[in-house]
Amino acid sequence: MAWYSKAITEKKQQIKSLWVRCKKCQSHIWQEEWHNNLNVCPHCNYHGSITAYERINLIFDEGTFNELFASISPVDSLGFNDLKGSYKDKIEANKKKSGISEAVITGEGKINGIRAVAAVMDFRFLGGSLGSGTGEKILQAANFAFEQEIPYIVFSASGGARMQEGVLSLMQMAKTCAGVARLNKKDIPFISVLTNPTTGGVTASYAMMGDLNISEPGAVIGFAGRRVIEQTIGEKLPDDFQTAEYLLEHGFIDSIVTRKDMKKYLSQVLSYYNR
Amino acid sequence: MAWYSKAITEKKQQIKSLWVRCKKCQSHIWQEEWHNNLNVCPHCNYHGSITAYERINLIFDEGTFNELFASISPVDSLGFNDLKGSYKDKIEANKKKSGISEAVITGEGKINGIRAVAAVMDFRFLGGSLGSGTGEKILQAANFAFEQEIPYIVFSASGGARMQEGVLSLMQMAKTCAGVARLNKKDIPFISVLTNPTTGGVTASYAMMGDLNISEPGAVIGFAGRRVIEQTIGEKLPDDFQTAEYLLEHGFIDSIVTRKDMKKYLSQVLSYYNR
Amino acid sequence: MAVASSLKVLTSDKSKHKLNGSTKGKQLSAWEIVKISRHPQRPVFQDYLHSVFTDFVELHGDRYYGDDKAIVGGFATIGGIKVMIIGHNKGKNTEQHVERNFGMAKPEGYRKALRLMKLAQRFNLPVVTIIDTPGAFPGLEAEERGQAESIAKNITEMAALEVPVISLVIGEGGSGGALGIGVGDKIIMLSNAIYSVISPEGCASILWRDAKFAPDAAQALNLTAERLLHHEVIDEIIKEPGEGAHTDYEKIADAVKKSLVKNLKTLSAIPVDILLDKRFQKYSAMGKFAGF
Amino acid sequence: MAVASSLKVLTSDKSKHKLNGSTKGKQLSAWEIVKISRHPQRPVFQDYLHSVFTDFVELHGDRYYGDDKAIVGGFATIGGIKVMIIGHNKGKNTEQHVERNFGMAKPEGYRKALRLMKLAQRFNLPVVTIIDTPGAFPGLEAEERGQAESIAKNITEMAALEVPVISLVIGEGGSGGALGIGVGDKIIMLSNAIYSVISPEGCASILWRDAKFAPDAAQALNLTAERLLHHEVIDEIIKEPGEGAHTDYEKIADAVKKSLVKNLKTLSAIPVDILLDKRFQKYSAMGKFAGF
Ligand SMILES: [Zn+2]
Ligand SMILES: [Zn+2]
Repeated sequence: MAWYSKAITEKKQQIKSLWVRCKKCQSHIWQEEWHNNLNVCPHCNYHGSITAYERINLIFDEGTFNELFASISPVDSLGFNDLKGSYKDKIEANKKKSGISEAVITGEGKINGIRAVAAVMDFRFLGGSLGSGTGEKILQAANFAFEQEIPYIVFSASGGARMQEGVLSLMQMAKTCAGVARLNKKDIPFISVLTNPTTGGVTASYAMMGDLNISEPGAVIGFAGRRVIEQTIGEKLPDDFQTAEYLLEHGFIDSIVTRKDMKKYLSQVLSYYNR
Repeated sequence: MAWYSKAITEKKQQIKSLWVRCKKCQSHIWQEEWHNNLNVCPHCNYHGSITAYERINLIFDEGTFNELFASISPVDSLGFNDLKGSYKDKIEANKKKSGISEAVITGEGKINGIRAVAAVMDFRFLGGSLGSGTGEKILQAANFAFEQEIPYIVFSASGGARMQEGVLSLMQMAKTCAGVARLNKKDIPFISVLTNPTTGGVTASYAMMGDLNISEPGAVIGFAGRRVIEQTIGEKLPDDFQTAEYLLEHGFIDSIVTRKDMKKYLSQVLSYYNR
Repeated sequence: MAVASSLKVLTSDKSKHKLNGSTKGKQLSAWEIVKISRHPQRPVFQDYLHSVFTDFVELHGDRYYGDDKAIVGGFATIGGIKVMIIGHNKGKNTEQHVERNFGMAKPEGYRKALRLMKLAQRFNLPVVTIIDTPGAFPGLEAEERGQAESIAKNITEMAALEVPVISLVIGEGGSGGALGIGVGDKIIMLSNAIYSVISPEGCASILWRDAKFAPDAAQALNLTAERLLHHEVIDEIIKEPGEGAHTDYEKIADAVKKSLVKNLKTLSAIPVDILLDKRFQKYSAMGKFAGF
Repeated sequence: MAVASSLKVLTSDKSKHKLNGSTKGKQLSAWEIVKISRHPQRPVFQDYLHSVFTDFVELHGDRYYGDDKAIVGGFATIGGIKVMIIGHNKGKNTEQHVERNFGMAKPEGYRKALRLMKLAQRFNLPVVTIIDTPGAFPGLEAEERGQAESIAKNITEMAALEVPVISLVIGEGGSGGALGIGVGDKIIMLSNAIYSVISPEGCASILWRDAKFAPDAAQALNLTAERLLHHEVIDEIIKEPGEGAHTDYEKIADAVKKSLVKNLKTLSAIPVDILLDKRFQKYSAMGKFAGF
């Protein structure tokens, strides 16, 4: 009985792991189909999360992406401890879980033959939060684009600033934007791709500063959290509040592009850079 | 009897001419008091119209104003005729009536010791409308400020573009703004003072482009006419719509300054120009 | 009232707009040209977008308030030349007219246009603007959000934009609402387009005290391409086929494309400092006056 | 929730805010300092405007949408030096708190601030920003009109502003809402001011699952002037008199004036290209990480 029960549990888990449940329409999708469809729901077009390396593979021409600044990783400079333990331990756990050492991967490569520098955020690492190492990599990549005079693309996926680094985290907003300001001055294109979710300090810094702000469908993009706003104004917010579609309507997004069209779209708009 | 009647009529007219009726609060004010109060109602602060030369006397230090480009005057280049006759005749009548030859007086002088170039519109001349000659004088004055590298102030009072010059009038918006664009590039201050009324094509060109937009209290400032808007939206507009106070609230005016304080205010803000 | 009148014409898809007989070989009156410029079958911006341009990538939003559908813009290619294209879009049927507010832009439309022009400058792309509007939208909210300021700023910034700018009037060039995207190095008009400081109806209402004198006002205002070329306000006229652009979409597309490509090549060859100086001289010379 | 909590403190004018006994000569806890920074009698921007500056000319409006009273700015003079002064203004009583939205700015506030900074650049005036806000206003309309965009743009443009910028935190430095006017060549804090990525209450609610752990969060966040100087986030601390700035308005005004004048003189002596390079290096060096 014990053995039998265990086998059933295992079988159940095995089956479960073969299916993915869409967070939007709740459909069950075969994992293979989900994956082949780039983690996008074939029924409702919900764009699920993907890892930074998966995104790099989707965007850059095969074998052209050279990772840069990979050795940068967070340190617990404030000795931050909360209810669930130390930031130091969290860093190690997140490194282990995700196999990467910061919430962003940076590098350069070619998109349909066009050279570009990219910073690709990964939500698995501390919720894509903007820490000192994250900011450093995003700035270093901007500086690389500045020196090489080639376009810079940041793919955001972030819950905002990294609380565990206090104001050091807040200052990453200024640090990354200082990099964007230099690109602006040199007329080097900066393209921001906002994916689900992009919120808080990331939205209020580089993610909103693209010459073009592009978004995946349905992505949540906002500054203040939905709950905070509802508490402040004392009413329920509309369902589409802070979605990419809502931001397009309100003038902050140039275009909403599906994941499968993103590579073509980026190379198309970059082809218009004429310097 | 006839003689007696005539004498009464004359007496009435004489009395009438000694009093001014405020357009806002309808009070009767002694003409001398009205004039001494700079054509401002002592009861309700309504700022009545003043001529360009009166304004120049109020703003510039005595004996410092040198008029420039005074010989420019309108021509009827389209041969424009309407119900009331030809534009050509209107020009002559307006010259005679006002004693000036265009809807703006231009020149340079000192404001509490600070050198500045000014263009001062005069509503008496064809409703302060922006014709080719008006635009030419405003541009020439801008060019003078550009060459001399001294601040430029335009006092607007205008019903908008001068219909009788067709698109030539419309193009004065581009012509004057081209002058403002050059001042911008050279970081030379451009101050716009909007007085009652400033509407249509004048508002939609240089009058809104001040580094500082200053207004007299209660001035009507707008693009489309009140009646046109009411017809379009099918409702009555609020009373304070298109007033200086309304525009301040909506972010388009830096400060509302009374006529008697204007000279001091202008010299004060110009003293902050530090190049 | 000016706008209201012209809207009535624009929206009455079913009205005939029959001109008095054939216009071929005949000198058209200003008022007849006004009617052709507003003809419900006349090609609009979105038609040229498909017939003259390829590879259009629409870009949205002003980054302040909204995305005004009365003005459309984005990257596009014409005859192998990459440009930023921005234009009023009236739409082609009642539903589209309403969605696009009959091509009457609000401040967010002008601010989107300016944002795209600045983007063109960064990307070093020439700008082509397509003008077709009864005028800027005369509404309460548009005034509140700075209709005048947004037009003024565009005019000022266009005077200093560091890339070539071509402005093409394809239908109605309605006053400040047209000029707000109209400060080009070259201003081109289709032969039956109009460009006016005020609509003929508006002018008639004010100066003739009755909108029914619009034909007289149209004549007096010198709003036709031919008159404006004479007065050196515009640089070139593109001759429309047959009885107007609406009678031959292909021919007018060919003519527009030829003209734009030619002018883009000419302007792109000019160093930017000389281009800006010429633009300043061009607008400095606008208008006629006595003295000096 | 973060903002709501801090508001409660701010609005309860009558509450005592008594610190546990005298603070003189004692090391205050982070939470005690948070409470002083929000003390209802603590001098606010408008106090310094009168005690430290002269000849203030307030300038209004963002030229897009409105005039946000949560941020006040204009020309002013300090020790004979002419500057552009811009700051959050919480107001001094309940009526003013409401009028000025407790110093929580909306996009039009940040856009007004940026317009005035650009004006300062044109006039060649140094900019002084005074920071005192629980944070940017978390409201529906603020989000709609681009709260994030307005802050992002200010941060980006301030990094490249071609005049000296000094930022002084006089009370609460609340996250992005503070940084939106806070990218200075020098960042100065009063000794009982705070500067934080999130309010202690907000942080406690998220990481401790209960706002009552705010004192722990305050400690962990390193939000005091002393800790921030240690982490090289800020450049200078102005020592407050007695039990805090609210206990001696004159003394704190003197100290603020002395510091601002000294720093303005130092920064104004630096050529602008070197100033901008130093500013870039300053923010490039912010934060600590491993590797590279
Ligand atoms: Zn789904
Ligand atoms: Zn009165």
